[in-house]
Amino acid sequence: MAFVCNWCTYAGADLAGTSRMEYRPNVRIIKLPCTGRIDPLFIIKAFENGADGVLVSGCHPGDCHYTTGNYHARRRWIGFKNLMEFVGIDMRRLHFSWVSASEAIKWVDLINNVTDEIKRLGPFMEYKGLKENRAEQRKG
Amino acid sequence: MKMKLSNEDISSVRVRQIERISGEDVRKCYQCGNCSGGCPVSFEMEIPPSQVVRFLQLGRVDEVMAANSMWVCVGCLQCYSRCPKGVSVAAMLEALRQTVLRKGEDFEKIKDLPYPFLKKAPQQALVCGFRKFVS
Amino acid sequence: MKIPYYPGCTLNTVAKHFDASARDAAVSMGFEMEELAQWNCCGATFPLTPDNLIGLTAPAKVLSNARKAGDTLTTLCSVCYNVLKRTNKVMKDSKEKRAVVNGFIEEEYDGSLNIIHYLEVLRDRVGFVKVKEAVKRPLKGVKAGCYYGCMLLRPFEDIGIDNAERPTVFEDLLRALGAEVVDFPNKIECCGAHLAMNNEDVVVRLSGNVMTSAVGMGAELIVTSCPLCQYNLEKSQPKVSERTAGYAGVPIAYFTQILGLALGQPVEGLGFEKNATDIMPLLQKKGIV
Amino acid sequence: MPRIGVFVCQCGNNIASTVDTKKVAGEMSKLPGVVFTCDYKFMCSSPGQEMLKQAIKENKLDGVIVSACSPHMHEKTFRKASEAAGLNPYQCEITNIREQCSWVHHDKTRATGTVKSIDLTRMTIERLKRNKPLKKIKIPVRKKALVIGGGIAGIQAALDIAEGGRDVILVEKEPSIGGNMARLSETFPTMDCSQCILTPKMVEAELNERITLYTYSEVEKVDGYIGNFTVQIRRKSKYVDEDRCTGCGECIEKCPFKVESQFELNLTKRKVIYTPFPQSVPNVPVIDAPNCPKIQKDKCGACAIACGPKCIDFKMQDKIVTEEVGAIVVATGYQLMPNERFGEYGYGRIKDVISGMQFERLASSSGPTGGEIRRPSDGKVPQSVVFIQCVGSRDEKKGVSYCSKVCCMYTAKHTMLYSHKVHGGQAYVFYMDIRSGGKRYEEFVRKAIEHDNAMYLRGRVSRVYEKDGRVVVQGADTLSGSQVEIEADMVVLATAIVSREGADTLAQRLGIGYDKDKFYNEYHPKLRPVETVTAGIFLAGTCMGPMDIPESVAQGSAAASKVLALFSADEMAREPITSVVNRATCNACWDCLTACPYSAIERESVKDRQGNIVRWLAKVNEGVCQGCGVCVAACRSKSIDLRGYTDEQVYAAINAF
Ligand SMILES: Cc1cc2nc3c(=O)[nH]c(=O)nc-3n(C[C@H](O)[C@H](O)[C@H](O)COP(=O)(O)OP(=O)(O)OC[C@H]3O[C@@H](n4cnc5c(N)ncnc54)[C@H](O)[C@@H]3O)c2cc1C
Ligand SMILES: Cc1cc2nc3c(=O)[nH]c(=O)nc-3n(C[C@H](O)[C@H](O)[C@H](O)COP(=O)(O)OP(=O)(O)OC[C@H]3O[C@@H](n4cnc5c(N)ncnc54)[C@H](O)[C@@H]3O)c2cc1C
Ligand code: SF4
Ligand code: SF4
Ligand code: SF4
Ligand code: SF4
Ligand code: SF4
Ligand code: SF4
Ligand code: SF4
Ligand code: SF4
Repeated sequence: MAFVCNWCTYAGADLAGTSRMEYRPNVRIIKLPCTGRIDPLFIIKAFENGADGVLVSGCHPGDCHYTTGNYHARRRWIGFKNLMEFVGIDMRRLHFSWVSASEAIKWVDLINNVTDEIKRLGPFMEYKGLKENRAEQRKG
Repeated sequence: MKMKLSNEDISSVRVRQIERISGEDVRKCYQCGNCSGGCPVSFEMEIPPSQVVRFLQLGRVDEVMAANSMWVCVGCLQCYSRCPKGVSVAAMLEALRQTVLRKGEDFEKIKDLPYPFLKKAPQQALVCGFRKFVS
Repeated sequence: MKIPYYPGCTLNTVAKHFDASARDAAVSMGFEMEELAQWNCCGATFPLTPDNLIGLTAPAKVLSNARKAGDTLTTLCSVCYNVLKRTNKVMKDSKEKRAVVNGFIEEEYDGSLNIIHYLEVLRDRVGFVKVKEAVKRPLKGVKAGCYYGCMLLRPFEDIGIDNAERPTVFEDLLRALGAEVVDFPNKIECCGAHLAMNNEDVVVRLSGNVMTSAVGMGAELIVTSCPLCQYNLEKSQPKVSERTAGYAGVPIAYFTQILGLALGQPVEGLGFEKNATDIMPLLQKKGIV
Repeated sequence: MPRIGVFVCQCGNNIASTVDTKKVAGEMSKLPGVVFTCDYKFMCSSPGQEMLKQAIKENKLDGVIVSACSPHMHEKTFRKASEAAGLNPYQCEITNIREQCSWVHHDKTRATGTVKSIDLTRMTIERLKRNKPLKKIKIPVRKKALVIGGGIAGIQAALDIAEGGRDVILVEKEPSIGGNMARLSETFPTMDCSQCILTPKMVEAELNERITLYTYSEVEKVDGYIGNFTVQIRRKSKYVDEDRCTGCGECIEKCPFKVESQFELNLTKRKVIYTPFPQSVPNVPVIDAPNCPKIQKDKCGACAIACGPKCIDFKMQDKIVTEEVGAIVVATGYQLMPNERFGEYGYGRIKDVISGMQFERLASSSGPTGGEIRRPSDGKVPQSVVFIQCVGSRDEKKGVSYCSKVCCMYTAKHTMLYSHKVHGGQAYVFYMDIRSGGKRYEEFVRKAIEHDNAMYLRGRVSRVYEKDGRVVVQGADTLSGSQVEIEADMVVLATAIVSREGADTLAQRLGIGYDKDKFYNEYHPKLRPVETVTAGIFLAGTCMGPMDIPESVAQGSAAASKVLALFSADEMAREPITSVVNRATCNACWDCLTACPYSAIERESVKDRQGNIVRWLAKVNEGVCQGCGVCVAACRSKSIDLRGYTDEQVYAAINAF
């Protein structure tokens, strides 16, 4: 699952489309106004819902449509990475990148590389169960 | 003079070696000529400092190896001090010297040096000179 | 005040009078140059080959010894100053290089020394105002050209003793000693350096430019801070006189000799006789001795 | 139960070739809440849109999904169509199955594309179910503009806005408007005299009744947002009553003290009470307080005695005025890099080494030499002049990395002026490259070389020194490969153009971006070159980077047209993507407030009936909020949410994954 910002990465992915580039089909994009909007819980939720990997991508530092939103995002990740490790998420499943509106090639490479790496790691089981477990618990 | 340039020249491994020894990147130089303008021994050089870099950019190491430039450079760092791109031609010339000296080829034979000089010259001139000219 | 001091090999041999006059002047200014108990040659040139660190071992050895004697190290010769200061910077800034060099010299030196030139001691620790107060024999009427050469100033990022293009430290000192200073274009240009070994022609030309440009601006005396500059200028003197119409030579002296002179030390002890150019006629003419 | 319609587009073959649109539509119809599905060849075509409208009406749809191309393409189209059919436009969402599916997954069996399209559409449906109808935000627009900086760019902007029938306040920090152009002699490429073309414009700006001039003034504080800015301006004390002063100049005449003139770049002196130059607008003198003995120690006062209308007041204080404006144009211009930084060129030490701007003053008929080229040291007419280009420009080490863009041209101009004024004089130019892109610019440079005999040498100068009353220039001519030495009478440095000191402070006050060199950032360098990311604030001229007069003027006009477009409506509509605070749960930790890059969050107090403050709350100013959502992620109590991208919506999409 990929969380991308509307202005840079989403447009970059569009450009990959208009340029008819091909990349691995495993990604599902969720568009947000800015990477600064991304709540760490989104990512945990994504894993719970069966994502094997999560990608977060926005404008390059300094290029943010909202001036400094991506700086906020970046600052947040520092603390956030620790949290992820703490809750047992393999950091190789979580990728952060900057893709600008003109970097279709970077987007394609990114998706391919991330997909391949996650394929190598295999499906992410630890979290997938969580949701069902919880549902069962509730029932039981 | 006519040069025939090829891809091999441009990506010459010998230039990469000079870059590795000197720690400089020849592409950074934009040929402004400031180094040649300020070098105190430019008048004596067969190829002035900025053109040394130019030949290296073109991958023409033979041309600069054949010239006296590296041996007359006094290491005064005026070129580096004023280069707007922060390039040190001094370091590149040092690297060129080193490619010779590291092969064990001396530019100067200690035994040929005149005795009065050896006796009177400041030690630093001797030590420095040996490092520049003797393998 | 005692300050750890590294003389370097030239000051221990052909430039003994540079060393001696500096020590004596220090005493009259109220501090003492304390020679390192153990030292070796610094290598006389800062190696410009970052791929090979062997050239850094000699100066690093000096630094690591000096660190045991204190947190400051003073030098006098411009070249030693340049080599030690730049090596120190490498040892301080680059973790990898530091590890390699320390491995070679079997020491654990971290670049924490403060390398200062004798001129900086006078300027920053003693203060030129104090120097001025201590003057007993002002150099009234002497027009001096201050010759910096290369190694005292460049590269600015590593040395930073003064503005690399418009230095004033030397002039400020000479002014404090009562001299008149003349600015001349070649004061930061090279004298020919180690080409003394095999290219006299170039040395004569470069040193000649330094001297004629100073004299052209009215200098009656050139003051130096480096034994190699001193040597090249003096050695070239006859040839330059021969080649330059209207040029009759100019006395060259170490700044410490001039300092000692102004501080009122006995003229005989200043080692002027060891210089190849004779300063005495000038001093007599100006009524200083 | 929601009533959702799903429209899958084939885009001719663009989508249909790798996505089975029928199947996508079919799968969707199985989802709860989906009451209508179809697939169609071209959804964006008129029949496609008609079909959409029809379906909304017939099926009483309360939500619409169009699975088609990127929302950046046609979101607007479909939202408009939905609105026309009576649906809230924000109940229409787009799934991107073209740029994200069919165009990037070329699987001809249509398996991958179809599966992915189904997933994406399902995620959008779940998200849509949590959508709330939103209304565009309407903001009233105050139809008065503020222009900061009275150089040529600012003057042009102010004149054009006034011409368009709107009021303008022009704030200039110096005693006169005119900026750098007022200093120039003649101007490339047409060589008209700068004062001759500038003065009429300055006077026009003064006389135009729609323009209020605040000279000797600076903007201190800016609050508000597009259409509604509140600006505080400090009007520095001139010690002269502007309204009563007749501009007779008696005071200047009688003032006994002189100091270096900044306007003349220290080439000459001016009085302590002064106008920067004779054509100053307004023609009202100011007292240079730090240098006036009357103000400092109550000695003198000659000017007050001389002044007929008695308008000099030594006790005058600075005033702060507050203005309400709807748009701001920033045109604060440039300054030159201090040449002293280049010790090797001797500027400041060698009198006859001057800057290009000083040369402009020497060549100007209103300058200190009356337009004769005379060197500063001894007033002699120089027989050879060396011009050095790129001083500080393109110099990563001691200067700036960029090219200053105008100096190649003005140096060529200088050589022409020089050759016209000093017959038999020789101009030498050291250059690295000649940058003369522009209409008739290359021809202009060639004329300097071929007609006016300037000697161009390709290379940089290493150093400049004095010798026997002349200036020796030592450099290189890289074309011949030689070291060059020229004994000249004067040296002119084409100094780098840099941003104004304090440009960053002003930018922070305005909330606009600037680059590493402190030039202001345009919204988009190609497509929105005079806008900033902050709505309602526009840029013009050299505050954005080096440029010449034609470009500065074009930008002044462009900014003005943007302002006029903004002012053409009484209200503005904005996308309703803004944050809202949950007043029940906000615990006033102000995490959102510090996080918001636009300072859109305010502190709101809640009072009880007695008027005592009982608690504090965060409040989003919808006019300012740009909808980035940074605050939402910052809030730890989940008390703030972003309309259109609520947590609920995002989680719904994730859950549908
Ligand atoms: C030596 C030289 C020669 C040139 N010759 C030519 C030529 O021949 N032809 C040509 O086309 N171009 C020429 N130019 C370029 C020309 O000068 C500029 O393009 C032009 O002046 C830019 O105008 P501006 O309004 O953007 O900036 P400026 O002229 O710098 O005006 C900015 C104004 O804003 C004011 N200001 C700054 N900050 C504030 C603040 N915070 N608050 C209020 N006011 C503020 C300033 O006081 C100034 O009045 C030359 C430039 C130089 C350096
Ligand atoms: C090889 C190349 C690469 C370039 N790369 C870049 C770049 O990377 N970045 C950049 O900023 N710029 C680039 N440019 C410049 C850029 O192309 C132009 O600046 C820009 O396209 C100009 O747009 P325009 O609208 O002025 O003119 P045009 O693009 O020429 O548009 C004029 C339009 O008017 C129509 N037209 C003409 N006459 C009539 C008529 N009588 N009646 C009705 N219609 C008419 C034409 O059909 C045309 O559609 C490049 C240019 C070239 C040649
Ligand atoms: S000064 Fe630097 S950039 Fe200029 S030619 Fe020499 S090496 Fe190249
Ligand atoms: S270091 Fe060598 S090349 Fe550089 S200026 Fe000095 S002599 Fe010339
Ligand atoms: S709506 Fe988009 S996908 Fe459909 S036909 Fe139009 S351009 Fe193509
Ligand atoms: S009071 Fe000040 S401004 Fe007036 S005349 Fe005296 S010095 Fe000049
Ligand atoms: S004398 Fe008075 S009226 Fe005349 S210019 Fe001066 S201040 Fe204005
Ligand atoms: S415009 Fe010309 S002189 Fe100015 S910085 Fe660019 S290249 Fe150099
Ligand atoms: S959405 Fe962005 S602009 Fe709006 S209040 Fe939140 S942080 Fe500020
Ligand atoms: S971060 Fe949340 S709780 Fe804190 S002030 Fe903002 S809305 Fe209120």
